[in-house]
Amino acid sequence: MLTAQFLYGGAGLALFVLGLWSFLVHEPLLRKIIALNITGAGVFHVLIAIAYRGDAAPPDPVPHALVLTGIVVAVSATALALMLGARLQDAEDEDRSR
Amino acid sequence: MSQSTLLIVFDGVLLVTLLALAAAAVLSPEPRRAVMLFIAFGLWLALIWARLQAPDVALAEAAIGAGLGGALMLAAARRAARSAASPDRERQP
Amino acid sequence: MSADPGAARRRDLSLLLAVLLALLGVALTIIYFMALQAGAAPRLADLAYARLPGTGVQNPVTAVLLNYRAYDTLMELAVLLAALLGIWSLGPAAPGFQRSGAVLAGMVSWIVPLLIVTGGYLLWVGGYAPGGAFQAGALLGAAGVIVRLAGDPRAGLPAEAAQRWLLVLGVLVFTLVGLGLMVFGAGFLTYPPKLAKWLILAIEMAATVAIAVALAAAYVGGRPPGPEARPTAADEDAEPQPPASSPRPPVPGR
Amino acid sequence: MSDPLMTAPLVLCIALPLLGALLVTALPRWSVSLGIVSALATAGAAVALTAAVWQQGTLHLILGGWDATLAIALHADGLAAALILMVNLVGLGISVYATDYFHDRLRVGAFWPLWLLLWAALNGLFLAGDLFNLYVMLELLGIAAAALGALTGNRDAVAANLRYLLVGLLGSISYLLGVALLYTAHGTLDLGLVAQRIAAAPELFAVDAAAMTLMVAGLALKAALFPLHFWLPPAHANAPAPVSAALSALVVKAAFYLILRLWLDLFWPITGMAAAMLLASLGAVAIVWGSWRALRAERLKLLAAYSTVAQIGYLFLFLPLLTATPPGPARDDLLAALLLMALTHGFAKAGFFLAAGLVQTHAGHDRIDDLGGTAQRLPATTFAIAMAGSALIGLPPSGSFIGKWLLMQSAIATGQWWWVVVVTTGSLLASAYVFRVLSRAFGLEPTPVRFVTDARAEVPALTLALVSVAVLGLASGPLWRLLELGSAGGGA
Repeated sequence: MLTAQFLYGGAGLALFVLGLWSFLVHEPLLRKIIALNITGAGVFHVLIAIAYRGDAAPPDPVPHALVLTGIVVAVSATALALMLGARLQDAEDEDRSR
Repeated sequence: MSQSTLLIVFDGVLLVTLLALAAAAVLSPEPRRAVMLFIAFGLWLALIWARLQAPDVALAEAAIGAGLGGALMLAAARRAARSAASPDRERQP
Repeated sequence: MSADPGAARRRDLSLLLAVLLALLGVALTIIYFMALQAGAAPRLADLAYARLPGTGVQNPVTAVLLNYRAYDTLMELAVLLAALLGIWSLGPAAPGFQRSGAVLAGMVSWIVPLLIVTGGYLLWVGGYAPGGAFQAGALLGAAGVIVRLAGDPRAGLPAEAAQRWLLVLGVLVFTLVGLGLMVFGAGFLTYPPKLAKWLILAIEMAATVAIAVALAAAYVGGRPPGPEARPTAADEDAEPQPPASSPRPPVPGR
Repeated sequence: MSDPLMTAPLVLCIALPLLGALLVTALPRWSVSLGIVSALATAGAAVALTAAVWQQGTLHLILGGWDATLAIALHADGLAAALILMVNLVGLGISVYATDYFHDRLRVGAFWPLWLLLWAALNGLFLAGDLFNLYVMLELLGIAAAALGALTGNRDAVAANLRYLLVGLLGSISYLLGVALLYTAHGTLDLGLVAQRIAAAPELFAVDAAAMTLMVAGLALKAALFPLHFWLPPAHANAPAPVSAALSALVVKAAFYLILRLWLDLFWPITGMAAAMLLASLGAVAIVWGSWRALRAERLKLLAAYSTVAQIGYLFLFLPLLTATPPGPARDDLLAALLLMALTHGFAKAGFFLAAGLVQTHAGHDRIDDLGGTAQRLPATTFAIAMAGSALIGLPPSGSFIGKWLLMQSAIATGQWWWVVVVTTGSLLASAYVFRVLSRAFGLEPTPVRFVTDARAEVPALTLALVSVAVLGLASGPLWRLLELGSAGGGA
């Protein structure tokens, strides 16, 4: 059980670092948003990993609920960021055609 | 003993695939492709969470994270492609 | 052009960052291992199961979401609302897509009802099996997305005035239940065990509707398309709309 | 333990603005009147909360009636109560000002619900006693703030606030990873309980320190601590004036408050001089750099935004002093001074931004070099700018004068004399940038003298500025009592 927790949690941390790197080095908005989502997914993965208590014991429901909350928050932020990006693109297109 | 080793190999394959999908999504410069890979990543993540006995979260991730998040990103990728294709994209000198 | 010194420097920088972040990853993994061995397990798991009979639901995740930590869920619905209001503040939605072909339309006619039925099922079983308001709301929202893809710019949502009420329904019912319990002396969001099941179900139903509408409206991507979104008619932005005669009212381009 | 009547303000401070936000969303035609009613009700709840803390000491409420470790707690001590009072009074001022600022119906309809949600998030953040609940509040705050900042819809505002949103999200994710580590090691999310377990398990120092680094780094990004401040000036300078006031005076301060809360209440056993010195050094650079950029700014609102970078820097200077000062009257003075600086800046910066918005509305621009004649046209507004400016400099009798005085006293007493040099430099630069504005505003220009009175907008700006100078400076005594009642530092 500890092995599985460590293995899956470690993968979550790898996702966190990977997303962070991509967020810092890639300029386009869509890539930054994908990077942030992967960073967040890494943290969620850590939480799901520590909730796992082997196949015999029921998992800890508290981290599960936290991740559910986190998923909704992440998609809300993604939607707003994408729409701000679209508005920005419109403004830039207008500037260019002027 | 051998069964638990098998399980660890199984877990390892699941996780390596997950990381590969994430890396591919992050490294793809083409927006549409990146989003597709991100959706695949989200669905794979849901699969792993189901394996970790988190079916509630797996459902939510598949439907909200990968599904609706992916749909929103696809729409954005389409917009970006349209804007890049429009003729007045060229900058005036 | 390919030997651009700026590009080379950026590549060097991203490599350097990759090395530094890899080190961070290793450090975090070691720390995480130490945290795992701290002996905090079973953390809150046993307590969460021990208190489950008094929560009004049998699914432990639903119990955490709507009872132990209901306040988090309330504020999370507020986050979703804030994001959608932010999207609306950026202007009217872009026009929808062209009307779909027969294949997509045919698909819509069976996939949308299927999503709605599955959503309702997930909401109902959420009390004792995997599922609940979020999953159900997401499926209903997805139905809206498909309807919009099939050509309805409103994603099957009602006119703006009704949409606004549906959007706030989740947080509104949640807050009013919480405050009502406080007025009757139980304390904010403190359900009496006998009523817990029904109060949670009421909150979940309202939340499902609000989540579905918010997600579908977020996909529409702007203030609801319709006469009220036209800048010249800005003064009537809250007029209750009669049901739109045409499913695709003209939408001004920005 | 908790009398429901006494703890009701804890809930109402969050529930009332939330309900208000729902009503203005559903009934956009009534948004102004509903919004003002909600603002008054919320401010009333905040006053009641402060009064309750004043009478009873720390308030603590466990929601849901479950075990403390399983449920979420609301918590208000003297520090939180004082800040809540400031936030809500400033919020009320911003609300009154906003009734006169937005005229376009669509914009009015967009402003009010987001503003009330932001307000609910602020109050929720100050009152939260749970690590994960704080994450939700941070996200609500960040999303509402970015959406409000982009309200003008122009390109610069959208670009700056998109960046603000992304940076804020990154900060929250970093914070959340810290929370995940703490939950892994300590098995609960309640702030007070985690604090006890951190104090009881010194062998987990590495884990706690890593969690602290992740959380404080994420929050420093949101508090715009140098060099993580890059997003702030464009985002705050391009937002509509009432929003700029809220962002600069309140939102940034909420992130700082959280750092302080974690520092004093959660990680106190493991914080060391090295970490405190690092944060304070960044604060010191922020003071000098922010003030310098403010001096060079061409626009009034950009000046105010850079000034915020500097003023946040002052707050970080207190960390090593608090670390070096043993509990006792000297430490109480230091905490009160910190609070006084935070409160003064809240009132003064809000007043400054509101006044700057008036200048911009009436002159059509906010270029500092072309402000000539403002003093003749907008005497009350110019007076508000002068008052707020003197509080930013730290002239007597403003609250920040006392705050800076106590800060320097403590720096000398603890042998950290170099902070005195930083504070002096910062104050000199601040007087330079404030007097630069005033000298332009009072400059006689051949503009036709038109006397503008605009009470609904001018009164809030003037009142907030006056509070920062007169009320906080001359009547700061109650702060000490509030802090004694629910003293922060090293335990519940």
